[in-house]
Amino acid sequence: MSAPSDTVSAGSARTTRLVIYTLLLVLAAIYLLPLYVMLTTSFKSLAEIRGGDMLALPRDPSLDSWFKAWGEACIGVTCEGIKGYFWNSIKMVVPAVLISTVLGALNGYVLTKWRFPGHKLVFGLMLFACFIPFQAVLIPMARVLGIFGMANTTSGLVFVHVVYGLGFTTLFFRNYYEAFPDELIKAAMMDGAGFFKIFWRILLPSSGPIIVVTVIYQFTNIWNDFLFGVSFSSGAESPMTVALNNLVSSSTGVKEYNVDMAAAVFAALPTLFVYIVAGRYFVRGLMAGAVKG
Amino acid sequence: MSFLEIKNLSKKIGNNEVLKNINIELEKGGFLVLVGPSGCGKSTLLNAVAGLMPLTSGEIIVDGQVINDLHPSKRDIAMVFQSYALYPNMTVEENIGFALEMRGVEKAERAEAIRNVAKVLQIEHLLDRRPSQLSGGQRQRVAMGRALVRQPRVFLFDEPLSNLDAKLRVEMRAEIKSLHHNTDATIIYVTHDQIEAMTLATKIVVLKEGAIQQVGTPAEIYNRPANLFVADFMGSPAMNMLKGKIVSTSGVRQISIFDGSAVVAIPSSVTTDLVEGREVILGLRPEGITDSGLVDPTADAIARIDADVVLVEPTGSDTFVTARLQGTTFTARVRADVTIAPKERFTFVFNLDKAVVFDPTSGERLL
Amino acid sequence: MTTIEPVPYVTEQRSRRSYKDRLGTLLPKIVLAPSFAITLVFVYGFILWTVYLSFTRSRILPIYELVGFDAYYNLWSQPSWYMAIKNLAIFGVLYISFCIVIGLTIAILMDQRIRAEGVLRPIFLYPMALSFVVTGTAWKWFLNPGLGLEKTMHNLGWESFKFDWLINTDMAIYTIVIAGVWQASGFIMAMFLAGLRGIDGEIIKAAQIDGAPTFAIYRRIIIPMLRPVFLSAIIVLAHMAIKSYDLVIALTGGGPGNATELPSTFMYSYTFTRSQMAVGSASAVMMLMGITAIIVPYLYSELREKRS
Amino acid sequence: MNIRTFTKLAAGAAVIALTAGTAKAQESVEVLHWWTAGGEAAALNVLKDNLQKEGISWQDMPVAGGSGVQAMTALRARVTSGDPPTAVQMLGFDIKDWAEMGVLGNLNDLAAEQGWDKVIPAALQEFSKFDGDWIAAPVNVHSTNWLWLNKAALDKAGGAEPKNMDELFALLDKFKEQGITPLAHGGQPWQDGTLWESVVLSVGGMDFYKKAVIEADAEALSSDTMRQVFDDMTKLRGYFDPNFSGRDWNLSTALVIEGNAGAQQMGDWSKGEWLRADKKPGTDFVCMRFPGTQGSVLFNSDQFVMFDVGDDQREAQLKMASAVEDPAFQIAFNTVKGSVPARTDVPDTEFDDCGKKGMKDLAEAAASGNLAGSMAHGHAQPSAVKEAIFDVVTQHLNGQINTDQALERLPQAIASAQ
Repeated sequence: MSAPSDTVSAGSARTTRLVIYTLLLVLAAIYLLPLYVMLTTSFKSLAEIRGGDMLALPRDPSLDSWFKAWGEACIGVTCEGIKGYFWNSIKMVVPAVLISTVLGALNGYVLTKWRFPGHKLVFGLMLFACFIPFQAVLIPMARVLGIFGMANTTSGLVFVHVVYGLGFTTLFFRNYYEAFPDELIKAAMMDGAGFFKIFWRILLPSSGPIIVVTVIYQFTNIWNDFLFGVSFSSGAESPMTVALNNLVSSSTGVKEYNVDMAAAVFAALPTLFVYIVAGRYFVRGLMAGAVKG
Repeated sequence: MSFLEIKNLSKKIGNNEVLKNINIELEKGGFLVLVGPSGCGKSTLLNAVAGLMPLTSGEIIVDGQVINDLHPSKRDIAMVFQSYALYPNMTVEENIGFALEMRGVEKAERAEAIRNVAKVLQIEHLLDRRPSQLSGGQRQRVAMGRALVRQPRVFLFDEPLSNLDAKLRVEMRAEIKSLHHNTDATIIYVTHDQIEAMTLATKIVVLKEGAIQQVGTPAEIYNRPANLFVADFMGSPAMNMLKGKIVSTSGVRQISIFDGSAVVAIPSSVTTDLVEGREVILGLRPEGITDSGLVDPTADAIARIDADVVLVEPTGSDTFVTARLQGTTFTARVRADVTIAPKERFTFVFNLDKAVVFDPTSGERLL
Repeated sequence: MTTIEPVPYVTEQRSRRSYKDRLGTLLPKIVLAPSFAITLVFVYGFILWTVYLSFTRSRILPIYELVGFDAYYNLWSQPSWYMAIKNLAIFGVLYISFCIVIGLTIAILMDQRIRAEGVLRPIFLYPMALSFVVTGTAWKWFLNPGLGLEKTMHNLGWESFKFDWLINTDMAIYTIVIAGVWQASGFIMAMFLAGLRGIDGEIIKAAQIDGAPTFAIYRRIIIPMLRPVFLSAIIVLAHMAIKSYDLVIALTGGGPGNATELPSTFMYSYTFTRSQMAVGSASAVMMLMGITAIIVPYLYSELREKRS
Repeated sequence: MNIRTFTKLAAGAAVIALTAGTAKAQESVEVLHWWTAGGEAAALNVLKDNLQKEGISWQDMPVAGGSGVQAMTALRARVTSGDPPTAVQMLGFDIKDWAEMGVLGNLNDLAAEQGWDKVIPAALQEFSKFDGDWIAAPVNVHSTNWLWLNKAALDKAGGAEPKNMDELFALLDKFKEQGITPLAHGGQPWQDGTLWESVVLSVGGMDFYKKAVIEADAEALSSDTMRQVFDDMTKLRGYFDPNFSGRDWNLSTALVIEGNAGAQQMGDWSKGEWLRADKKPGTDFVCMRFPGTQGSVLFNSDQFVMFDVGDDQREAQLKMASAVEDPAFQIAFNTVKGSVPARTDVPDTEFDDCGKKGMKDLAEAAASGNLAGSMAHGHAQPSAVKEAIFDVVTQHLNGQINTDQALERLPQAIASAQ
């Protein structure tokens, strides 16, 4: 939609623009505040944090706390920073996102283009899975992981995230493919393409926007997860969020806010990166079907 | 025996019978047009032939082979869709070649076939483009190319021209016709546009609510519609339906119309004995009602009737006039240069050679 | 366009059909089956398991001996459970309405052909990218009267400024609302923005020609057209509100006192720290019933609508 | 995204998923704990180093937060999945709960060989043994009824250690006059509970504590003595700084260390923070029993509970248990941590004044029958009851309910949790 342009006089139009920009900038500043505090604090020295103003820029910016958070800070009895946990998270997030996205795409494909009696019920049941409070499944999940021999492993964690991500990925792809013309599927079928060929050659290449939305959504959710991480992983294999929580609590008598903040920024970097780089496609993807309307 | 045969075909969706006992035959090289209002089941029938929709009962036979249970891709049938259904992620070349690729045709052979088709359709310069970069008419050609390249036994067209503007539609219509002429392909074509049906078909099937109303050549359908529905549906402006009653004037039976304001001869298309007092409907196409300068000199039976002009619509070549008499309106087609204006009284000439008569209760044409 | 559902392979079973064809017919179901089976076991199986546990006397670990409704009696006799429900009501209503109002406002502002949209959009969206495990420290600090905003204002010379909601038992729940709205409103903004971009421009033009001022166009035409987005947004927010956990733990840990207890934190603490797993399960069942009451009618209407 | 790269990524991802998380050393112990604060982690490092000298690698499984709240969740998940850690830091009644589930190992042979029965106090054995079997290796004995004072602030206020609640209030008033926070407190339920039990002990004495807290006697719980306790709690609340809510204990300690606050009521682990800040007992800070509780000790004991692990890990587990009870380790650990050894046969020469006082108090209290388990640290009631008490105490301290309501609710809450 193109916004209605004001047809009033030029002067009043300029005032309107001014108000709009001012409002947006003020709101943006408020939204940025926590990130700003995290960033500036991470560049400050402890003395400056204690004495100074939370909102002030660092007087003498230093990267020390960043190095410390990455490679030296103590978590429990080991003092190797958070770098190992960073890779743990990557090892968990990448397969979990890929698997859940691929499965979601296939499910969405079946539920829209290869319908069978009861497909709505199946979809409804899968969708409801999005809404289950995860605290309720910890214990039985632990048991199941134990039976599968996946307890306390990264693959177990990947499995858990795939299981509870399926509802969302299926929803996204289902809504997107719902709007994909059936005639294309018919045409491909008459051209001799089979089930997987149609998916691979016709649907998937056109699924860019929804893949972006799904990947962003899954990536942020899994990267940020704490509950499953703390329950189904341990020690050196913990994901980033668990390590960050330990680090922040692993304070000596003096809370090293700057190191905590630097570590928090490290933990936030991948998701921030994903949102900033792909944010434009996110809205586009939402338009393309993740949101109706 | 016919090349394509549809026998006792029925289709139910839930409790709703969308196709009722359809029987159609088509010779090789024939051009069958399925026509009817939306929701009449014509697209369903096409999908059934294509194999995109399972049948409830009946058989579809192509060249002596029952194809009911074959997968769409194995029926050797190609289809052009209303939306063209071009694969958005593929180039024109890939779109046309996709079916061949799926059949495992060699790359070189494929390229050769694509080039030939592109030449026929004059889209050689578009081969590297993607569908989004094409105009509507170009897309249409690509969609046809995709069907042509397979050299199938039967082509199916699902309202292929409905998304084009008026001028392009006429052009493409002509092109499809010449394509049919040149390739001698067997075609089933769905449309709701009766002009397309008339111009293209060797055989027209008129459908209504899942049942066949009439099968025939375009001329048969137009001139001798089987019932009120067909008569009303085919032709534009629609056929005039005038309520009439059989009267006897000095021993000769005639039809009194316009509430008795006019009495005309019983058309020659009717051989049934019509008893006096019977109610009928007299059907006469607009071109059967003209000004006196346009009277067919060979006509056997004509009648001159004065009526009030309500509306005048010049089309350039002719002028359509709506007139009213005794509360009944009708449309006439007069010469473009006749001076005529609303609110005037004008003398219309009714050519009863072209008229047909229907039974008002059953709607069937009286023979 | 006709709305024929593609049923690609002939469904009637005939002996002529090859094994391969039959496999072809089953293939879509085979592809869907693992996901569906996983859902049945890991969602519905676990829900049943939780329901079962709520009728036992499970404490530190599950005990599978049924004792009836004891856990439910216990649950509904806990003052902090009522507190949790009351807090959820306050939090839910404020969280959903503020997110929608703020999200819609920003979306409308952003839709005025803003030059720096590419810069502003990620700014509003980024809170969604960060978990409260990450931002919790900053938030706690920011809200802490002795360290954060209050101190900053005092430093700036506004001595009478008071912002101690975090430690005020009556106001603490509102700090949870603030942080929650900060996190989710950007996402809601994106949903509305997508909705606004999807509205046919001709309708707006028509309204302008009719002489409607911009404000009236939004109020009378555009916002009513966003109805489906409102519905989606409410559903998304409602389920996030019910599931909110990290938020509370990071900011207040449920305190001060139990002033910010929510059903999710209540359930977690009874199941895991208080070794009253049966009571925890009972509260989980209550939560699930609440979610069902919201979601199922929505799902039903959503999936029904498409048929017509 | 290009399809080919997508396939490659997916395949790569699958490989990563399959190969990850299979590395596990042969001789190793996995230890779940929440000792992540500086002093605690330093103390634990002693054990880690000792074990490493014996060739046993230490897999650290720290789960920080709220005195083991998250840790217990992680533990449940691990035990349920059938893959428990080797040893878990645990307190009091939690040990009994887990022992009842039949998931713990057996240390009888080792205990018999090393004569644990003789050197570990009976009050600890109460928790280290279940049905007569040794299941846990106690690391230390903490006591919770301590008050920590900044020496400089105390001297400025006259230098006299308060002997009862009234003197404490007087001292806190003086701190207030000095412009510092009188009482550094962290508003978390367990800290509120720690403060409360000290006040109960101070106001009512050991017999009242045993009656009200350990026996949960309804009459005692709503008695006038208890009313006094809650009134005193309200008074103490007036001496907190505005930022106390949710603050970790060690940050409150830091306030006292830096002289921004005068005193903190906290267990003896608080000393670890003082020592790490290079402060000396007697010169920089004063450790004393909470006013009015001299002679009584509320204890809690960190124990490493040994889970029933496979035979391949069994040997390392026993070695760890043995290392925990090694007197040298007991000294090294407890001098850093601030607690006193779990063994009675360890000399106090290595300990500082506070440590010596702690050991002496403990021995005396044990002899006179004035030794009781700490409620706030799970040595007086199971966790359900403990949390129920916390609910009332913390809501009262935060002003959500008044004293009348607290007295009414306390017995109810305990009853419904039992």
